[in-house]
Amino acid sequence: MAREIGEVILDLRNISLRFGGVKALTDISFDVRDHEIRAIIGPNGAGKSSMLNVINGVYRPQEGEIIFHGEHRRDMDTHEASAAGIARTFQNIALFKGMSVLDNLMTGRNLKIKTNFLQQALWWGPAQREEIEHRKKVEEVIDFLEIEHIRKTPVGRLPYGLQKRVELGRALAAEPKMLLLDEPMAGMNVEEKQDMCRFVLDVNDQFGTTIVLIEHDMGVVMDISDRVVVLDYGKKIGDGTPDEVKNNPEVISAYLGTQH
Amino acid sequence: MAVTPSGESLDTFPRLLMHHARVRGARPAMREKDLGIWQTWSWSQVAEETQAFASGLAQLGFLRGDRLAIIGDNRPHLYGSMLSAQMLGGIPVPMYQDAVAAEMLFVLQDAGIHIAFVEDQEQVDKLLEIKDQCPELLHIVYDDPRGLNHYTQPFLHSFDEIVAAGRIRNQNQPEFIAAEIAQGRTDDVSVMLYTSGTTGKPKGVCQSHHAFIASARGGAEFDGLRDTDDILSYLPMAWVGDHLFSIAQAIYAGFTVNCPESGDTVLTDLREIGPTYYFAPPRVFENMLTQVMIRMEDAGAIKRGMFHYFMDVAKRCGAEILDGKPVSASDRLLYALGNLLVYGPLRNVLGMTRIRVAYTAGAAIGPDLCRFYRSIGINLKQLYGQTETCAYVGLQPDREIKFDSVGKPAPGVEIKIADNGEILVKGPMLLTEYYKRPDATAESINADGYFMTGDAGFLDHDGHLKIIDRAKDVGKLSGGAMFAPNYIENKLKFFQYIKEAVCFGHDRDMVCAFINIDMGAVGNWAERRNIAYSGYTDLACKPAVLELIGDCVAKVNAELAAEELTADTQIHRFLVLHKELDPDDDELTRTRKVRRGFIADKYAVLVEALYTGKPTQFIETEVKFEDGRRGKVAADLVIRDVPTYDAQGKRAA
Amino acid sequence: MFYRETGQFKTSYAADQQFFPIRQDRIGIALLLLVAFVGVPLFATDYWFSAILIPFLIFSLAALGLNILTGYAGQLSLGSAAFMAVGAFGAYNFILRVPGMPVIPAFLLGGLCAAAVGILFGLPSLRIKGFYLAVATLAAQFFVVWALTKFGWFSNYSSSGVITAQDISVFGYGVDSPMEKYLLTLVIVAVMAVLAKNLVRSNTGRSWMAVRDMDVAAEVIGIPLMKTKLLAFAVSSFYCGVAGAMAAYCYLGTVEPDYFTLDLSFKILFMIIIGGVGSILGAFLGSGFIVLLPIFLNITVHPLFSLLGLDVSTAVASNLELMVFGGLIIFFLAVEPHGLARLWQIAKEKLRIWPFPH
Amino acid sequence: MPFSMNFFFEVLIGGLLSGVMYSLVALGFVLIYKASGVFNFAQGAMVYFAALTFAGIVDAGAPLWLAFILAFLAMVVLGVLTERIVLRPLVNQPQITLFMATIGLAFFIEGVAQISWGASTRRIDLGIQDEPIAWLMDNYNLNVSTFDLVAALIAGMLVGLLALFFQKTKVGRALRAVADDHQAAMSIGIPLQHIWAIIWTVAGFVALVAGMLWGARNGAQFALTYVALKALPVLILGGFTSIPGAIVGGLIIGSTEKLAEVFFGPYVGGGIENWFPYVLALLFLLVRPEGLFGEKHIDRV
Repeated sequence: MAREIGEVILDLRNISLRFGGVKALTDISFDVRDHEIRAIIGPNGAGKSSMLNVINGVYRPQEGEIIFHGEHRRDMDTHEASAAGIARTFQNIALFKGMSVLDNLMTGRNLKIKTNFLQQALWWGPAQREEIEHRKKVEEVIDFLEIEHIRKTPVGRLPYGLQKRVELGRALAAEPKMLLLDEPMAGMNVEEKQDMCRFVLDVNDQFGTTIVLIEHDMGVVMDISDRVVVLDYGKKIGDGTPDEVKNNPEVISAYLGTQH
Repeated sequence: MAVTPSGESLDTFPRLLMHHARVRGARPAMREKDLGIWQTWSWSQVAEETQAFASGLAQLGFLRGDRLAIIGDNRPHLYGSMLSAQMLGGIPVPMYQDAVAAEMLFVLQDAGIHIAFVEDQEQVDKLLEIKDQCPELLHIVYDDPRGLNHYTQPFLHSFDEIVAAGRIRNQNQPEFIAAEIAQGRTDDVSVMLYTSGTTGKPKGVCQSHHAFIASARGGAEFDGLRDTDDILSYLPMAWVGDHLFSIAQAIYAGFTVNCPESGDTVLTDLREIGPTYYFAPPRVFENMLTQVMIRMEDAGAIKRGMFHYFMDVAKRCGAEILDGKPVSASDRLLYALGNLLVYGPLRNVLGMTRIRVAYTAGAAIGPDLCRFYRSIGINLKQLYGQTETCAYVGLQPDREIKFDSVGKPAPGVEIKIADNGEILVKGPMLLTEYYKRPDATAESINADGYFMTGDAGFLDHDGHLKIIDRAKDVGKLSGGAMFAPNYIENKLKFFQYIKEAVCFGHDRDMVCAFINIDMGAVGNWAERRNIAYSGYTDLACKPAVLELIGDCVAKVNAELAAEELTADTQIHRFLVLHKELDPDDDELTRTRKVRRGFIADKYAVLVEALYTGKPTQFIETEVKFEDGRRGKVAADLVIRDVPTYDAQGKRAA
Repeated sequence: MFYRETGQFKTSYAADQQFFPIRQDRIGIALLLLVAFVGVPLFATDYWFSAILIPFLIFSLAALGLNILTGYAGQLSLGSAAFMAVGAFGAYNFILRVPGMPVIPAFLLGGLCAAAVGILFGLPSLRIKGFYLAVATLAAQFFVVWALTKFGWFSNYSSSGVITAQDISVFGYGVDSPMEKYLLTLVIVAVMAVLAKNLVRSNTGRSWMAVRDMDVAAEVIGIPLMKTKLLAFAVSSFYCGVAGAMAAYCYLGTVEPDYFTLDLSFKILFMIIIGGVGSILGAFLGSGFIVLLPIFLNITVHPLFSLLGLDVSTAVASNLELMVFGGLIIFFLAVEPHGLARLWQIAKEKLRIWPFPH
Repeated sequence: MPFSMNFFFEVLIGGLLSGVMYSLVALGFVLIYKASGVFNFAQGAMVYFAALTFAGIVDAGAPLWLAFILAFLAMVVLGVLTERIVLRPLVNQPQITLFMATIGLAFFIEGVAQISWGASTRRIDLGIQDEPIAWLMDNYNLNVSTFDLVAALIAGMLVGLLALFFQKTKVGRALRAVADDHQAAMSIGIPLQHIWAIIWTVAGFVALVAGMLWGARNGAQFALTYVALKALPVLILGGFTSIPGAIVGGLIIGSTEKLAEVFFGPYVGGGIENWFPYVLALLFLLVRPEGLFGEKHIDRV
């Protein structure tokens, strides 16, 4: 049973983003289809992270239009994005350092919590039932990512590779429809990378999650992604299947650093 | 034989199970650490689920007398499936889960497996790899569906699917399973366990319900096992010991079987569950002691001093107190204090607080090791048996512990020593036959109905059985002295720094040895001395390490010298091997016994060097890595001479 | 050493998530409660109740409130005393002006008034962080005390601005003696500590900590920053408010707005720094420490100085106290930023793996 | 009260002049904040300590110049000790932790000051008349004190001196480098610890001047520590890292609080200058969190 890539669910049109006078993104258009793995690549400072930040509303572009599930909008809002099932990880791990792995993952489910703080203060009753129900879901994520042994460890004490995995776990705990991964394999050794690749593919495969990822390791990108968009200095210079992108002269020159 | 009020005798495992479901249906039968908590199955749940799975299996075409292959880690569903197979009059065939596909092939073919129940994707993949060579294998059922949802083979089924089908069938035919159970006879084969076989192809040992129930009853009554007991099941299900403890005794006595979360978490899970009944091979106890000593090395001076002081107290009187022997009041007081400060907490961190009975078997355990555990209040005992005897021949009775014996003959077991020293046994626990191997069956049971264990030993004047070695391994030095390599190897392995040892000497003029250092203990030792090393091979070649091991060997020599029988078999020369002996390289059996003959052939050049007096020898060996890749390990090994002693303990050479 | 956890396994999430998952802790806390509810009333003197136990409990509650805001939600506040003042004057006016107002609801209403003020001054937290926020809470500190002083209505036009707590009774029983006041305080503090613990172990607490640890990430996973921060301000101020009301009714008897100075706010801040930021236990440890320290200094410094032939004036003693407080704060921040609670936690970890060192 | 332009100006000028004093205290904050990222809550305690020390030495019979030098030496010792005992163990801690540490430091210094010199108010006489300037009084009917004007001039000179120090001296340039980038500063070969010690000493000097002036005006008393609290809104207005910001902020706070007190206070019972600056700062924060002269900070994720 092969994975079926569906319709376009996210369409970014002519996005431009500036910080003061600095142009981070210039007139970028690209789309994401349901269930696909979409990679964003490009040299450092190409605007890849900014792109993700535009998708989930951390940054608001000055120009352009975002069409999400057929709905036209000027920009996204972080809260709307998370409510619409967009979860993400960050380039520099953004875990909650003072909390355990379990609690970090539980925060991923905050949008699904129905009890209010008064019920939670009383605990026994609805809040406890809800807590247990979400704990079960989170335990499944823990099982999926094979991090049982660190369940109750404060994340600050974990090595880098495991922190990355926990951060993915926090995103997965939200049962996202779309997952934005900002360099999920950066700084990992070969074995950790293999594990992470397997998890990304499994997430995509088992839960049908659409994945947009930024990655530097070309081998990984070419192996796992369905389509690749290439950015350079905030501009889009290539878009297509891994093979198409690999043979795109502009992409080659950007990567080899030759003059335009 | 126990009989239910309705007059039904409890002479098969399915009948025992149904009995527990009736009598203690709500009590926990099995637990498994999964998703962060100990998921629990009560006896009635287990009965219901195993019946459903049995019906599902029947639906797949599983017939009376069929063999069900079971491959995976210790999981409740896998244990349950044994009972499901037995309900239908079938025979579960648990297999070693860490075997590679090619190794599984033989058993699958030999046992004529139609249906295999496996744990997960990893095992499914292995079976798919060899399925073409097993035309009889018709169905594969898996427990954990993870990663398998794209497998489209029609012969693959999930556990849930089979159970669901079975439930429907049980609703439609409520009497089906009961009728099947009623058809079972106590002499039916209840399980087939393949002996790992130190030589030749594995043989399927057929054991009847009667044999295992008799063994279980004997053991349970001997140690007073109750339904409130807990056991942690983490040893391979294909091993007879696990079958005796986790299936036969558990189903007989009705206690709870606890399955760890994974192989990596056994120690954590041990601490959590705190079993009351525990089994581990000697190497586990050895590793645990090594860890204790290593961890205490890092403690502050005061705490370390306190620890050693009270360990000395324990050494002096701990085992005696456990055995109820007379001990002076002051020692009792000190021991009580030590119990508060050291032994109690130590048992706690080891997860052994609740242990009433702990057993070890599979290899000889060093007397000091045994004494250590007993002295801190853990009732560690030895037992002796083989796959062919349901792991049930000799048991150490409480309060009658001799560290160098494997106990007295178990209830119902008759022991005789043959003229050549071989131990012969007779009793209800004997195997029915070797599967499809009448020749081997005939060879192993003599005309009087005794099973020939292949071990050499003797009964002492108190009736305790003492094992010397494998009967065929007991050799002679060319000078005529008896040479029991295992005996010497075990002495060597008692040192925390030595993980494995292989001794040579049969038909030669002296004893020489290969040593494997213990990476954890020696590594730690090296680090504390600022000796840098890059890996096992590097560490093994360090002169300081050789010095360290040399001291250990010399101490063994001193011990050997003290006994008349062994004084001539002191170790003259040894070397530290450049790689760890590994079951994957066929150097050890799956139960981690050394294959001495194989090793002697493989490293003939090293043996040669030992006996020709060469100071060093170059060696290169191919190894298999965990991921299946192959590589080479090479080193220039230094061979060292060791001082030997005369009977007075004076240095002889 | 005394933690023997072997065999304490959990077969349900409810058991895994309970207050004290370790049996020895449950026994310990049960003993502690037994001592607090039965042992202490049997043996303590009035001096112990009025000078040590009641203020200890009340400051614990205030510290708990501040710890919710600062320790859990990461919002620094220098205005705890102001919220206590609102609670005290709020409860006073409810009892004064609503005929038949029972005392516990009055405390709670006082707390709610404080919560409302807390939300108001917490509003800037949506745009500013760290010590910028300290300014907002300083504003609350000065404004509230000023308003309570300047507007006579709050103190029922008492000429000196001092209010005298009315006699109180709970379910018809008069609460007059120090022991009765102690028991009332103990019940309220115990219940509120339980509620606080429940909050911090559920989604509310996790959201607070998420905002504290990394607000951008918290926002991205859907935690509403505004609601979360304001809730922290509200709950925190509520706790401080109830503590203030109890300070007026169970501890001081008569209060004026100037009791709730910036110094009191600092004192509460010190409690959580010394006791442990982000820990319920820390609030109690810190409060105990700060309540007992002056007493300890008093009984140690005087003999020490008279031994040296020096006479210690009260002024010197109080300055010594200032220095010790200041020094301890720096010491704890440098050496153990998580305070006594962390020291206890470390000790407990050690005991759990005894005799092993790690 | 009838609104009189003249009175308004009088209040304004009075406010501006006391604003200069706020600026002076705020300056100490800015120096330390720029160099070490520490928000030094103890600045007020330092002012108090400096004033009390100066007054104490003068009272003991020393001439003003000697008292000034001795008090300055005391501030140097205080600065160096602070660097050693407080800052160094706390290096790399979050700002908020450092902030709380300086609260502890403030308590400690206050305790030391009062144990050393007693808690009673000491008068400081710098020999400057606190009388209205006759010329302004005569020609414009404005009541402006000579003392305030002189104090303002001294404060202005101090700011000028600091500017020179930062621009022209090697140490000053190093200090600016530290403010911009700790790594860069270390690479030019100046130990960070030395720089911190110097900065704390400079801040101590500023505190001494402020303490002398405030003390001469109102006496060296505990209330001086609260002056430091006023510096907080000043900094919020001016921006935490800007010396001109501290000046302008001080002037704004000084003048508006006086104006508010005089023209608005009576309607609500007076005493509003206690909280008015904070509320003003708070409102300002909501509009422009980075302050008038501060740098806008963008969170990068």
